[in-house]
Amino acid sequence: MSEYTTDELMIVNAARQLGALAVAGKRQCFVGIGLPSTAANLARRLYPIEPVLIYESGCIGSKPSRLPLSIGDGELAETSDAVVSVPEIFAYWLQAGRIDIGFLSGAQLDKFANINSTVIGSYESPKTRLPGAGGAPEIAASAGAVMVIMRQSTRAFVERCDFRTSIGFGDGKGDRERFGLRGGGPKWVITDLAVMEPDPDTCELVVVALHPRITREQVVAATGWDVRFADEVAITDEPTATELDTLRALQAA
Amino acid sequence: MSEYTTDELMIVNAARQLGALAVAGKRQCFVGIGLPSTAANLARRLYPIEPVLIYESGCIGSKPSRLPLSIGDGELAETSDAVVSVPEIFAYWLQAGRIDIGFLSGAQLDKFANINSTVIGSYESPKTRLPGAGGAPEIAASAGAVMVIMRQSTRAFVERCDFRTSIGFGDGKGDRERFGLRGGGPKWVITDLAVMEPDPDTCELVVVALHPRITREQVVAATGWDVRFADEVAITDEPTATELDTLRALQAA
Amino acid sequence: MITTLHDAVAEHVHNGDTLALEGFTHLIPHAAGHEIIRQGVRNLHLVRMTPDMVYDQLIGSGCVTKLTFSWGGNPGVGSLQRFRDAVENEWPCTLEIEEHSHAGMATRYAAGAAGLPFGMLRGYVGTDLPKHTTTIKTVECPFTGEILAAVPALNPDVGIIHAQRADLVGNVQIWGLLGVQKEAVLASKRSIVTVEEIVDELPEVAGAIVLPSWVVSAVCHVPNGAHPSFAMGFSARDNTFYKLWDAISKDRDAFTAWVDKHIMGTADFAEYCESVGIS
Amino acid sequence: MITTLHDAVAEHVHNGDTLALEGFTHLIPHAAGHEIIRQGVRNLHLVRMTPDMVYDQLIGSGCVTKLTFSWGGNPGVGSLQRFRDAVENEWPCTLEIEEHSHAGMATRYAAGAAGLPFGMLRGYVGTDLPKHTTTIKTVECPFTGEILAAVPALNPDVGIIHAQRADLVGNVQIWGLLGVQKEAVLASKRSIVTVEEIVDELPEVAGAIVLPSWVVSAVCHVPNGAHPSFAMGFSARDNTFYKLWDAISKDRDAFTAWVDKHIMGTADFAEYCESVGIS
Repeated sequence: MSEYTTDELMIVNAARQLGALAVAGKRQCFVGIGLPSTAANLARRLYPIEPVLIYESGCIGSKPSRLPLSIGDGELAETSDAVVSVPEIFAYWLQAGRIDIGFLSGAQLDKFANINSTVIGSYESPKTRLPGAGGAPEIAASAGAVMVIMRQSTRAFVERCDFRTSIGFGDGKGDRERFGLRGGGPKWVITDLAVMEPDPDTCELVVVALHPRITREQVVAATGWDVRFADEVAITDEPTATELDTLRALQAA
Repeated sequence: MSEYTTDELMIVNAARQLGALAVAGKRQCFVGIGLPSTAANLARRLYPIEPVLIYESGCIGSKPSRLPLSIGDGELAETSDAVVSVPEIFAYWLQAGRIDIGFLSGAQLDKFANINSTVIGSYESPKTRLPGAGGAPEIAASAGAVMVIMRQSTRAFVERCDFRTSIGFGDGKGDRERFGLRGGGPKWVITDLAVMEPDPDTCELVVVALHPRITREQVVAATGWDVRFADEVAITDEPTATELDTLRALQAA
Repeated sequence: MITTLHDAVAEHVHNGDTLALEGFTHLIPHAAGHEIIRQGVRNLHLVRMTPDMVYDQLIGSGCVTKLTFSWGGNPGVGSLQRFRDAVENEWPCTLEIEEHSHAGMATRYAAGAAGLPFGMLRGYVGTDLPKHTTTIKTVECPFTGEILAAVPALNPDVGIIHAQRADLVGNVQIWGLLGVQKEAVLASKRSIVTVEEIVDELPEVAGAIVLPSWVVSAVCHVPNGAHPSFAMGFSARDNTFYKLWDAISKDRDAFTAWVDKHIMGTADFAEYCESVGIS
Repeated sequence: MITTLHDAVAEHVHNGDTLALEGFTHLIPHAAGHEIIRQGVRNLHLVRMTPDMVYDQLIGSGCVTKLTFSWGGNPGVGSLQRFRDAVENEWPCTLEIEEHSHAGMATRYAAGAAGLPFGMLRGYVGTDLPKHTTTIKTVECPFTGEILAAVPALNPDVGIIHAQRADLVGNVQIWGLLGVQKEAVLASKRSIVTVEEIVDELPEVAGAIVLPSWVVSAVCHVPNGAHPSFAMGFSARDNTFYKLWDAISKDRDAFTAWVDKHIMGTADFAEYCESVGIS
């Protein structure tokens, strides 16, 4: 077993999930830049059926040979099946319900999987002004399912987000239905310590798997709410040499 | 003076008006197929500043070398500055108010320059079912000004249209304003006998010019309402040899 | 994905469906329309901005009970005779019509493609259309108070178009006049695309758009499948045939004889082409 | 029509104007932004989906009193330091913000381009944005009763973009990632386009759109005018410069010194390029 970082562990586990979804016919993945883009491009290289990468810059079916620094890198447009305008990608493709998986990250995530990427502190006089919503609110609302990838810490995993930029399950079960949202909402939260999924009864995020050699205490210590564990908590597989080599080659390119 | 048909006379006079408008900076002309397209393409060939031809098929700035039989002839797309989708041509170009001149024809025209291209007789059990609205209602509503070209007869020039497909001045002065229409409405009606314009006080169409050797009696006999004449009725210039030769070459191409 | 037109129609087109065979003078899916007539599909609700010859054929063949449209004619020639006969004389059956303007229809397709329940436009005001068409309402701007026309989204059961090319995966490439075809496919629950050719990989073409394979239900290789309409880069519009159609369609018996011989009497579009003598 | 960037900005950009310098990572009109700083324009309301380095420069230079946006960061690098300093510490002046999502901003531009007073989308529901942004309301579908988000049209005084090419008449050709630039130009009362090259006639390019000269107010020949953004076919994104900007912009004095030297201290974009050492 080779050495690896917790980021690599997180990215590999997200890629595995995307790969499994692609094989199950859930291929269209709307990806943000950074960790989601890295994991999605890793999945494209590892699995027999590739996810179809869709970027908010209007790229549909991108097959970049190297990781883009921004969602607008030329590489994305040059390797896409189709390039459309930004109004079109949101109206005809995301809003119309053509996206299977919305792949997001953020600065804060709360126990109902709501995401904050707007401000830390109050909106009027923020402690930290973050970039803002971007495409996230409508991805979270309209994608068939949402996967979140975030490094776990008490600062990031909070009882309630300072600002609700993108809705997960709102204040709990039933809110998405009340709001008339068409997308299925968050199904997987993949961190550098564990994998969380919403409890079917409450929609609160619970730990369903731990990464190798991670203890429950570490997860509790890194979570800002009184985090619960599923009755059966799995241990994720060690990253394989192929997964790690492919990821490193991708990041080196 | 060479021989010419009344259709040629009508087309030449419409082209002259478009040419004058282009010189005055009113260049963007949304043209229907048939007489409008013929006159607009003639104007392109005769005047120093060409009208910009825009077709509802999405062609912007078409410069066809021969007259298209349909608004979708390949020639139009191949010679355009830009080709856009049909939803875009109506939303971003016509509705947004980028068209100076809407150039229309129809089966019936009434004294307030409303146009019927839907049915003769009642809508429920029509005597004659016509093709229908097409792009005309929004051209008539949104174009900066509208020019109508139609052969004059009591069947075509009626007191009130059987069906109001495209609005001119509705039931008279003030209706366009009441309806909140942004376009200026009909300014010129060019027929095979005369030229009519709306009376500034009533918006009723009145004869402002007669074609050479056409009598007032002929116009009255070919008009389905009690048509009025302007205080000063001009006589249109004879078609020149250049105008006729260019038109015939265009139609022969 | 890539299949025969016969199988695509048999699988995706059913009695009572709402169909949009779109094409704006360019790329009109005539071959697909013929196959629908051949398979004897009935009670169709046809949707199209510019119903022309192929809709005339479907209507005259008794496949259609409702038509939603904005301009029904033979472009550059005149009337649509079978359409007129159905509306004026209910032959071969009653044809319900839902009539809009081009701008309204384009807005309806765009709303359907965007997953919105309705679309809005500056239109219809002062015309008689709203008196007869119940799918024209109004909506008020919550910011300015302006009143705009509102029309419901179009979401046909099947969207059918003709395109220049597809690759082996089923990605579809279209160029030239695009009309409202992209919206028609994206707004429909299922879609069939006939193409001039199927290639290993789509070459770059100026002005071309691509519909990814995953928004298309079936791709069928039908060369010249738009005839007498055309496919830029492959064929020219057969204006003579459009003029000819006026004579054929004017008379019920002549029309029926033509359909029996050239459509019902042929197995597929290739045979049809031989039968009517087009290469 | 075709003029210098100096004259275009002097003629079309005025104190208190609402400006949209659009570009979605690709084709960002940096040179135009620098010229606006050079000419000391003030009290601007800037609009943009993705305000990045050039908006950071305009904000830090004190040109801006309001920003309407949906994502303000340094793509792939992190925060927009001058933007943050303005919001968090009101330096160099108070910055009013109007915040939307990308989908909402794109809808607002499209409504503006289409001459509609507002646009609608399935958006914002369940988020805190409507609590703080007064330009998010709702509209009810007159057919289904569904409630949708409504946002007002954007119609800036000036739309400014960078494109690959223009011809001698001023027709503008753009390809690659198109972002929302077409809508930004069509929605604006006036528009300025900087281009990589001006040619006699526009060659055909796959994926290219053309903006006719008559919807553009001014075309200016500014090679590499998007740097450190890029123009597909002419340049690559200068990712190093974006990372460098983080360091320069973190410190107020370092930022001011940089602007004084490289923007205020240069006569035009060509001199700027020499000054910062880019070819």
